[in-house]
Amino acid sequence: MKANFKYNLIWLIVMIAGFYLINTLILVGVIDSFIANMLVTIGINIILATGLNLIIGFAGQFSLGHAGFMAIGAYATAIVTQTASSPVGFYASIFIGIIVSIIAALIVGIPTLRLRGDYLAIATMGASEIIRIIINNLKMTGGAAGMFNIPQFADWPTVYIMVCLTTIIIVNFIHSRAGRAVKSVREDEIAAEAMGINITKWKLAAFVLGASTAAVAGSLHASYLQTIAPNDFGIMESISILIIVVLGGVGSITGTFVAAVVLGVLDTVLQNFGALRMVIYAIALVMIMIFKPSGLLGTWEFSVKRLFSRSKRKERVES
Amino acid sequence: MRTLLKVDNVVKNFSGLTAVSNVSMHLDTNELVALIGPNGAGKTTLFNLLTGVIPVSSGSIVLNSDSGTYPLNGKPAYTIAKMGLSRTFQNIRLFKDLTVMENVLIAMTSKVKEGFIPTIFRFPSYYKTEKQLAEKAKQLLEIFELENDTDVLAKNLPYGTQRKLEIVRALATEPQILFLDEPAAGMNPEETAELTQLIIKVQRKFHITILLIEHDMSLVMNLAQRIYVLDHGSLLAKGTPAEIQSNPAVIKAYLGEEVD
Amino acid sequence: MKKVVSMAAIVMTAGVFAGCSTAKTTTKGNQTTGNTIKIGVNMELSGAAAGYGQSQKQGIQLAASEINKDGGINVNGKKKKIKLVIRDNKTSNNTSASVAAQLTNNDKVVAIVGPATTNAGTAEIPNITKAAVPSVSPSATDPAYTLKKNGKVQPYVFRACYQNNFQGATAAKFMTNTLKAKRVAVYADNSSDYGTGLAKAFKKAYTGKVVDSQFFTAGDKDFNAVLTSFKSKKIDAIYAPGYYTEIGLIIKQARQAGINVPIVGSDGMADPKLAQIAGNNNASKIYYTTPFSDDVAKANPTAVKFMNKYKAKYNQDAPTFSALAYDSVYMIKQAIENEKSADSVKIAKGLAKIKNFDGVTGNITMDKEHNPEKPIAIEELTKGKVSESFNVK
Amino acid sequence: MQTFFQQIINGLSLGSIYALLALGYTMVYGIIKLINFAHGDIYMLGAFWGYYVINVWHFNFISALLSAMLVGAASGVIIEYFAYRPLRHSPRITALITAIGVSFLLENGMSYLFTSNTRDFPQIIKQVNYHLGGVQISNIQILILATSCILMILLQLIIKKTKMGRAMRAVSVDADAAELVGININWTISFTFALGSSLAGAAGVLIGLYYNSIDPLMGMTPGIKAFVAAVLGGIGSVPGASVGGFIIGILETFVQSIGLSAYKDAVVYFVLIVILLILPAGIFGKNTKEKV
Repeated sequence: MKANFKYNLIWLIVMIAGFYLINTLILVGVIDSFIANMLVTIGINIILATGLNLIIGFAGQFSLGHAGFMAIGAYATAIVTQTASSPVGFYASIFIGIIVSIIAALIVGIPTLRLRGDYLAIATMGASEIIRIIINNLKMTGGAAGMFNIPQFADWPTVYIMVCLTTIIIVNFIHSRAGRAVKSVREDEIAAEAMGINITKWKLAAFVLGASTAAVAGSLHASYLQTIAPNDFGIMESISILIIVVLGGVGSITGTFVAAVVLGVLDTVLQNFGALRMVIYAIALVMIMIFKPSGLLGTWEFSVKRLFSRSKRKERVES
Repeated sequence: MRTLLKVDNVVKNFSGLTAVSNVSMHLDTNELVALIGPNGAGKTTLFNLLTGVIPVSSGSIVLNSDSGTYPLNGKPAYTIAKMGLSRTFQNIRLFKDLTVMENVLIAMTSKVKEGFIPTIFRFPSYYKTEKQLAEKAKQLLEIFELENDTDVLAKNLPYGTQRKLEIVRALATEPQILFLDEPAAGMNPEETAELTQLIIKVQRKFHITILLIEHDMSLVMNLAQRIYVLDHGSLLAKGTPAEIQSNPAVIKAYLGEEVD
Repeated sequence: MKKVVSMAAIVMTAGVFAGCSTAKTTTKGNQTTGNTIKIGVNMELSGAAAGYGQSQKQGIQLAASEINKDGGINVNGKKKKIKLVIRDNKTSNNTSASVAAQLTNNDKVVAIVGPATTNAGTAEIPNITKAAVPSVSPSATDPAYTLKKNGKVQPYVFRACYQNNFQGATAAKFMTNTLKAKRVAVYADNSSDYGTGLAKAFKKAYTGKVVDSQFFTAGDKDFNAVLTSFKSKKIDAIYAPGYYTEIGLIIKQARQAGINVPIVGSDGMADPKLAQIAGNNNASKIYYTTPFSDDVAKANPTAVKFMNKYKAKYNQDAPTFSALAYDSVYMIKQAIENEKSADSVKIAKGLAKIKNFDGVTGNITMDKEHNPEKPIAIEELTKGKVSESFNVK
Repeated sequence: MQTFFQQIINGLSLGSIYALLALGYTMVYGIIKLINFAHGDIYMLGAFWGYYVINVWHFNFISALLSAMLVGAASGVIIEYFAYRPLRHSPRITALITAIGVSFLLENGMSYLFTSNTRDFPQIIKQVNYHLGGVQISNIQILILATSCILMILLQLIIKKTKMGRAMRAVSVDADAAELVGININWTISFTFALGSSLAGAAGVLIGLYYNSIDPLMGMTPGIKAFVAAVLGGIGSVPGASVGGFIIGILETFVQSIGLSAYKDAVVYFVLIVILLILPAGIFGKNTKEKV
């Protein structure tokens, strides 16, 4: 008990120190609004990618529909804060986004999670496109023009806290009875069932949890950027989240953090290369995959506990 | 002694092919029963039917546990597992990329209730249940002398140890009936002898019923109180080891050809 | 125990950002120092809208090199050259916001040209407003683009193109008055605000009967199914707002399917490539609203000059997108010269006051909502060539 | 009624285009279980190759088509050699990301070199429309339909009757075992890529000719649609890819003809999901049950 308290305290201190570090850097002017913009993008991508990593890396279900759930969160926030333009309205909208995305994840997940591998990927991609097309044709969502002039309630501190919160939730989920059940489904469905694991239930649990964090990311995206359009949530967005997961290492939350930061910085640096930016990005992507086929970190996780003791039980992950 | 599991006229057809036809059998409490038969006789299929991996085509399977009588046919595998029927697999199916400890803990998943919120926010109750689970798992592993390998990945264990771990994992679900599918496959005579002792020990310690499929006749004859013989999907004979050994039909169909 | 800890974490962090938190610096905009005026370009150079972004970039570069050849922009008696900072926003809203931040904070530009699409444009607004740097979009057409939520004008947001309502209404009037079309089918691009916005504006203003209203998506190549269903509906004309890439194919497939009614579109069609894609033989009875008609051009020496120079430099006819982007740069120049200052806040003021500006796309006066008021014309294509221009009042 | 038959023709000709592209996906997937995201971009390369050789070297239709097939085959083999072969024993998801990277590279590289402008494809075959009882079909539509069918039959023959086809089937079932019986795996996989990619090259020229408009991003949308078609038909199966292509083509046409054009992709995806739920491995796919 005492040891657990120590580790949790260390993580808390790390998180708060990180917050003050960024705040100080902003105050002294090292981080300008351009870099702050980059940090927020990285933060939102971390929320998206950890959720997807839970689904792909830990539950072993190849989902390509993450952008659809992000869209639900984003539109929930845009629509709600249009009338309730206050911080309370904003947090309520996050909550509404989570609820709607959970419902959507159940509707999509219950039938499709029976499918395997690439068939599941295509089915979830299709489901996410259906969500996008519906949004594109609704009046309430502004159609193809999307919504703009969304009031800004999500600044970098909000995003920072949300990154910490969603990571705590996902990592604690993974390192618990639930996480073990989910991993057993990934390893061997038949053996898991024979051990009393309801595989449909646990697949859904991971899928729904991943979807709801995606909705949170969507809410932050909408409120920070103040403008959204259906085209932000297409197949390419799902793919770019997938790229972060695979690049960091499928099944490593630490890797997801590293990959989100690496790609975020790379993308920002490439802004200086004009029309060549996407060409260089593509080459970098192929090169990293060829030389690091299991991702930057494989399945390795950073663990404070391991730093302190030789016991290899994994604890929570870097935030 | 009472009947724990009653199997009546179970049939399984695979697109026109009858893999198991009209098999009836029963397992009593605290009994150790063997299921033998030549390759392709339908032994593993029968196991799969009993544990719900595949559904029966017709027939009934009924569990008479302390708390009541439950029909098992048509139930999904995880429900049957929760009711107390656990198994090992012929072609070892451990969670290969997880540790020994995790393998055992997973089998205990359905035995604890832990809410989402206490888990996510690490309430003290979470640490308490986790600790209890870990202690229980450790006790089980000790019986099989695996307590020092808790952090080893299952795939890195030697073959014989993997078979042992599968039995530990099955026991962790707290079964009333344990199905062992060729537990001694690929083991040398010493390992087989050791395993025989272990199985006896387990049955005594946990007071459970065991049904095992085995080709190793020395193990079967030493262990089993009763034997069912399966051939071409139907029951050929049943009885005590002595009766089976002297049954002419069995000798003709099976022992005569297969004995080393 | 952890509950206590995490609660403490939330309370503490919440306290932090309720208290001092981030220092919000209120900038007074970017100043021009030295001998160059930095103008940023936030443009769709890759991704879905790259084709249009590319055309606009060419227009911007032509304008800048032309101005620099003449010695630069006259800032209160001193000539200063333009330095373009061109950045690609990948046709992504997220990246557009990031590019805007980089242009305003790091590159210290005093004005921005771009983006090409409304979505990327609105994504840019928070950052340029914070930095007080004006932006002129050559082709963001949504009516609300330049407006805040409360209907007031965005101080730093301008455009060089028509807004949708104006163009859609013009097309509707033309349909009724000139073409005498009583039954019309609408076939609009619904992958951006451009097509849907124009379709909406058209339907609102059109007095005849809209028989059918269908949509396509950018990147589609096969329109036969919808066109076949139009064929049996006795229509007098088709209104097809969208870009030349798809409308060209719609014209081709409509004519091949034997639909010979007039097809009316918008300035997204005003590109020489339209007739190439449709095939010259198919491109007859094609009409589109445009600021940049041959008629206007003949009476407008600026336009003639632009078209010749463009052809000389890029070896192709100038598309409308290039013309609008070219005008955007010159509007910024005009604003600087009028205000006698190249500071970003002053440029914004200057842009708002632009009056009778002699642009390639017509004589422009900025209205209160930062939309350019300029004449609109409708051009007719016959056999792929402009055969007539109509003035619509 | 005329409208109905005309819509069937529309659906068939659109479907034949998807089918043509889906064949390449399905072949590559069948042998190395890789979703070759770059397939749609090889189709784009084929179209650009056709554009240049016809405009600059004045190739006729047949030589443009054949040379585009060669270019497609060569680029397929090169991509496989540099980008996929090093990853043959890596997790499949890694190879998928590499394929996406290659696709980005081709799209953006071509945009960088040749600008992202839309170009008009030279019309070397004059389009002629035939009218049959009020239903209209053009010679190019017939050409594409016929080519898809011929190529499909040809592929089936290659796979079922030739020695190379036998090797391909062997590798797709069990690569290690195939190697043991003396099949050169590298060569077989290269051949599969060459075959699949040459189809994409041919499709580039045919579709360029049909629609008369090409650009560096032209492979993206049809690429995804064709892949969906391949999955629908049961990925790995040659007849499945064709049937999937035609189903999607006819479905899209049908949805648009009843006035739901705004939802046409949504309906396609919905039908896909429903079919997968009934037939989890697509229409012609084998649903392999795991042995316990």
